[in-house]
Amino acid sequence: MTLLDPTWTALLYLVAAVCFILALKGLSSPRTARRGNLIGAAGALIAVVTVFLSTKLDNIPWILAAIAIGAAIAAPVARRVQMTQMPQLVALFNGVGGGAAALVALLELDLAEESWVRVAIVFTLLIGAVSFAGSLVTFAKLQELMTTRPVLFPGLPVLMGAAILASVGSAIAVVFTGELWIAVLLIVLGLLTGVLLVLPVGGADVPIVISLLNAFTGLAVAASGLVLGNVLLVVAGTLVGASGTILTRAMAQAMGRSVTGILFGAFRGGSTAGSTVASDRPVRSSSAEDVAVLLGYAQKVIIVPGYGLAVAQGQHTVAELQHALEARGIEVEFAIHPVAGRMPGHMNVLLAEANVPYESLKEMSEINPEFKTADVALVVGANDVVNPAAKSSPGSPIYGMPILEVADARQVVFLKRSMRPGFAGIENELLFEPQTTLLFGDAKDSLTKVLGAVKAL
Amino acid sequence: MTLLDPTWTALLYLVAAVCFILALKGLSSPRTARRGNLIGAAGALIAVVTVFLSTKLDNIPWILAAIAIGAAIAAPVARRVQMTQMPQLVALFNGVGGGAAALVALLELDLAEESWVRVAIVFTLLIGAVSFAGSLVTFAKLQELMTTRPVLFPGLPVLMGAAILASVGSAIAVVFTGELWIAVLLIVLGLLTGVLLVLPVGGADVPIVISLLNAFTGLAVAASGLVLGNVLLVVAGTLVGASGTILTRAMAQAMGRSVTGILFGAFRGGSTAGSTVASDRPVRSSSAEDVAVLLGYAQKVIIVPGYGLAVAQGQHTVAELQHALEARGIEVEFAIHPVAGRMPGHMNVLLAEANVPYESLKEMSEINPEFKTADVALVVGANDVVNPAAKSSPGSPIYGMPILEVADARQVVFLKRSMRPGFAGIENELLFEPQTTLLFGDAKDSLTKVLGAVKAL
Amino acid sequence: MDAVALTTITVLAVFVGFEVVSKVSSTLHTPLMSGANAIHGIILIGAIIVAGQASDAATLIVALIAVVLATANLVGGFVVTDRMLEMFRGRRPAASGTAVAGAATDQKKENGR
Amino acid sequence: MDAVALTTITVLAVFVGFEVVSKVSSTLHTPLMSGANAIHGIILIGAIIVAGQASDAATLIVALIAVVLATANLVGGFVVTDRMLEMFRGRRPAASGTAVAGAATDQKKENGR
Ligand SMILES: NC(=O)c1ccc[n+]([C@@H]2O[C@H](COP(=O)([O-])OP(=O)(O)OC[C@H]3O[C@@H](n4cnc5c(N)ncnc54)[C@H](OP(=O)(O)O)[C@@H]3O)[C@@H](O)[C@H]2O)c1
Ligand SMILES: NC(=O)c1ccc[n+]([C@@H]2O[C@H](COP(=O)([O-])OP(=O)(O)OC[C@H]3O[C@@H](n4cnc5c(N)ncnc54)[C@H](OP(=O)(O)O)[C@@H]3O)[C@@H](O)[C@H]2O)c1
Repeated sequence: MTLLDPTWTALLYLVAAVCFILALKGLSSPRTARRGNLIGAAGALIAVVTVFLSTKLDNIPWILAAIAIGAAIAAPVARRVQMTQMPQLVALFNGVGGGAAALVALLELDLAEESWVRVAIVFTLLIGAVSFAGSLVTFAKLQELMTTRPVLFPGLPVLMGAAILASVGSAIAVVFTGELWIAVLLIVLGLLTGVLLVLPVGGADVPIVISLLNAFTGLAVAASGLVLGNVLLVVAGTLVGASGTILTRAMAQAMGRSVTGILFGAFRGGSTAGSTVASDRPVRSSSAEDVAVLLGYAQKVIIVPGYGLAVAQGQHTVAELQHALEARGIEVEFAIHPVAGRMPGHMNVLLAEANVPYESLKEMSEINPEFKTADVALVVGANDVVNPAAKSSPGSPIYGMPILEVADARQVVFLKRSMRPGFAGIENELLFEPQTTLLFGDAKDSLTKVLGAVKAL
Repeated sequence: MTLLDPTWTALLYLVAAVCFILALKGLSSPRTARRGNLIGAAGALIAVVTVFLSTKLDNIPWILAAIAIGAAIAAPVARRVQMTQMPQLVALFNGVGGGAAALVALLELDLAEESWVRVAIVFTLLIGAVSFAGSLVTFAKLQELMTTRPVLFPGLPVLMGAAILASVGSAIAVVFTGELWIAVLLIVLGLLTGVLLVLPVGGADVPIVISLLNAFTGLAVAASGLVLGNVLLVVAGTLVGASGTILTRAMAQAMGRSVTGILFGAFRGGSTAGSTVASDRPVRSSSAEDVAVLLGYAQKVIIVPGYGLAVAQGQHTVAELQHALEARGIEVEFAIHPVAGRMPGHMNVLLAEANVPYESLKEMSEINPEFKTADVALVVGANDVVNPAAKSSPGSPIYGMPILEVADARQVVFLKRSMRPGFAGIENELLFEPQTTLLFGDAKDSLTKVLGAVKAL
Repeated sequence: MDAVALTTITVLAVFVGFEVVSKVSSTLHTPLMSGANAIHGIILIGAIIVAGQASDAATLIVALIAVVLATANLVGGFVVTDRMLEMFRGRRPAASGTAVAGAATDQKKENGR
Repeated sequence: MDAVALTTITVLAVFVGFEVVSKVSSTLHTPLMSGANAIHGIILIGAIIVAGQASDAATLIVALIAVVLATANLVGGFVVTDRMLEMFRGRRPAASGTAVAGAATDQKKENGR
């Protein structure tokens, strides 16, 4: 007693798939991104309505209740989360998606007779479990429930190898026997593999790992679609898998990393040397008034926002500072490093929120030649993205990452709270250079003081 | 007795389809274009071998002979054709493809029982025939077997309307009756429609029409694929249909036209005023030596190549002129209008052939601001693409087309044979401006003389 | 739908996925990741189907957990993406300050060379 | 293969077609058109199939004409495209003259403003 015949069902699923394609397409350009996301949501709605109208379902009240619970948990969290905590939320959502795919695959095992179906099932089980556990660890790292540093212990490679071998073994066993308990074992092994995979990844590389797990989950969903013979799941999952792969590569490139390097311990060599300990070498620090004078009598100021600005919620203040300086006829631009902050694009989002005009936000390649002609580079809560060690010391954990050439500016002013290093845990030699001045304090407080002093000039 | 089972066949067809996708992808970027084309050819080869190995075929010797004949005709022509005649050859190849699709559809009619199959068949018949006839007329126009001007006669709209109505009527009849003779009638009506569709199109817009017919043929092939249940034809045809549509729009944009405007007589108003009659208003003409002095003592020269350069095969001479001038320390750039010549990209191909470095070839948007600072703009066999009427006289047939702002240069030199207008058949006011000098003669001869004189300076 | 058709569809979807995001600017990396993340929440469809066919309590419970997780992925994903993108909205049209900056940019170019 | 699968494949192919050429520069318009043109010569497959199933002479003749035409499209299309593209090949790496031109370009920018 279904309302929709198979042809209509297929067409509606196709419409939903097209919505997803349009969503990804829209999300690739700033002007259409929001509409794209809404189109994606509409596609999801169409698909869910279609499944209810086209499939003979028992337990409908239970299902509706479960949907209500899921939505009731996720929507408020998603709506209230702070900008700085977005990445871990995305990781979390990705993880639960992977978990769902694994559970669905587990239940499909009963129905699977052909062996290629079982192959798809074990694939989903394994990938879903890896994605679930990996994403949770990622979440823990980003939420600082655990250390953000690479976790390495002797025997990790051996354990990892054993977990992978055991996974493959039980996957093969499931394909041949179809036993439920082996499938459960496979999930457990997948969870273990996921944890081991992400533990050694340095916190700085975590978003790349989220993106990779995201692509993985997409593939798990596609495999699930093959099992259920559901074209929508196949298309949507494949789309996410393919675009996620491209995205992961693009992100890694922006951070000057290779994906394999990240997974197999690019940070292994150097980053254990990293620390959170404050340096006690002497630096030049100054008052907000001094900084205001520097800025107020410059011709050209480039502001480099970083993670600290996000934490301090100083985006509105920095925008006001821009106005105040521009009112004095000073040219002010923002230099946006692709990985400044804790997620790619973090700074653009943040500054767009504060209504900084899009034209003032310059990408790295565009702004780098301009530092030479800048009087002041004002570094607000950024550290790694301006650290010359990325260019000069091959042993450093951030070696190879393209950086903003702040050192080229006539004067460099850092707003930060202490001499503690940034995310990668390495000292920044630039802090000790003669042209550098530090203004200690919370970024928002410091900005407010500087702003006041500029207005008083 | 076939060698390949259906699964292998399908996979090989899929490989061929992927080759075609990669071919289009490759063709979108200069670095990979040639390889892309070869991949496409490889895909076609795979597909043809597959069809022989997977289908029970009679008449194989005949088929092989037909293939040999087709290849023996097409390959030498394609290999020997002159650069200036490429567009008509592309039109011709497009036409025969459409014709083939129509014939295939005609023969499939016998096998078609379901009505949706017949719908696909009449679609292919009609589109294939329109594409065939339209392409032939296009060929005739470009090969100058007939006038390149829009052909308009009273009653054309009525005749066109009647042809379309009759086509639709017989298409419906074929769907319901499946009668062969009505299908033949449909082809004839399609041929008529194709001719009527292209006749009123001004020669300048012809490449856009080729591109559109190309997309049409793609759709016809896709429909044919639906009838035969052949995924490769569906994918390849759809790819061509979709990419052809985008390409047609991009071309039309580059020429400042709308596709519907072209098909429904954009040139109707103004272009009948166009003529091939030479003007007899007074102009300033000068000798090759004068031009050589102008060029040889300039600081910056911008060369604007056009159709005349292509006809005169002067590309190597103009490249030599560039060298000679650069050897004197003069900055020389080429301003490439997207529709200069007789096909989009014509000038790039031509100058690339003459080894002009890619970096010297500037696109319109890039070079237009530079004319202001150029001492001499040397217009070699171009006319419409520098005609200010496109900006200033709303009634003109080229009104709205973006042009190269040659008039901004300190001096303008035209190399052309006579006072006859260009493709669009309208006079160029720029020829009569005080800063303009003309050097009459075949472009290659004139360039050779100027080159000699520059070297003698 | 047969395996050949599914394979073809998968291959084409791979190309669409590759192409569609191939030229995204780094500004949009996070929203795009988040949006793609939301899309794979469509596994909800699969979860609903298995829950609707569950005959024993254990299966139903596992399936319902999957429904909850998938819904969280789907709903949360789209909402959080929308929230990120909302911030791109309030963009002022090029203000006077920008014009000044533009002019000064040219000046700087001269200095720089 | 059923109609639903074919429809899905067609829709996906439309997206691939759109996306793949969406950012082509005008330089390559002609080769791209010509390459796409060659690709639809694959109707040759269809022509071969109908020719191979022809039972009477009239059908065979028509089918063979289709084979000839389709082959001409396919072979001629790829050859002519290759010829066009061949000319893009012999590109010299940025020569000294270009460097001069580059420097002069900057100079002109200053003058121009
Ligand atoms: N964008 C991404 O996708 C992403 C994702 C994950 C990781 N990462 C990594 O994160 C780093 C980003 O570089 P970044 O330069 O933006 O940040 P960073 O290197 O982590 O430096 C942040 C700086 O801000 C300061 N700070 C923190 N809170 C502050 C506050 N409330 N007020 C003022 N200053 C404050 C910190 O110094 P004090 O503690 O002394 O104040 C620190 O020096 C890179 O290593 C990147 O690889 C990026
Ligand atoms: N690129 C495309 O896709 C495409 C396709 C079709 C049409 N079109 C149209 O073609 C036109 C292209 O503009 P264009 O400026 O390149 O060409 P044009 O406007 O047709 O002008 C060509 C000029 O070259 C001169 N010329 C011809 N043969 C010559 C020779 N052997 N030596 C010296 N001069 C010679 C002609 O004058 P004389 O006769 O006095 O020598 C004529 O003034 C536009 O109208 C465009 O819309 C373009």
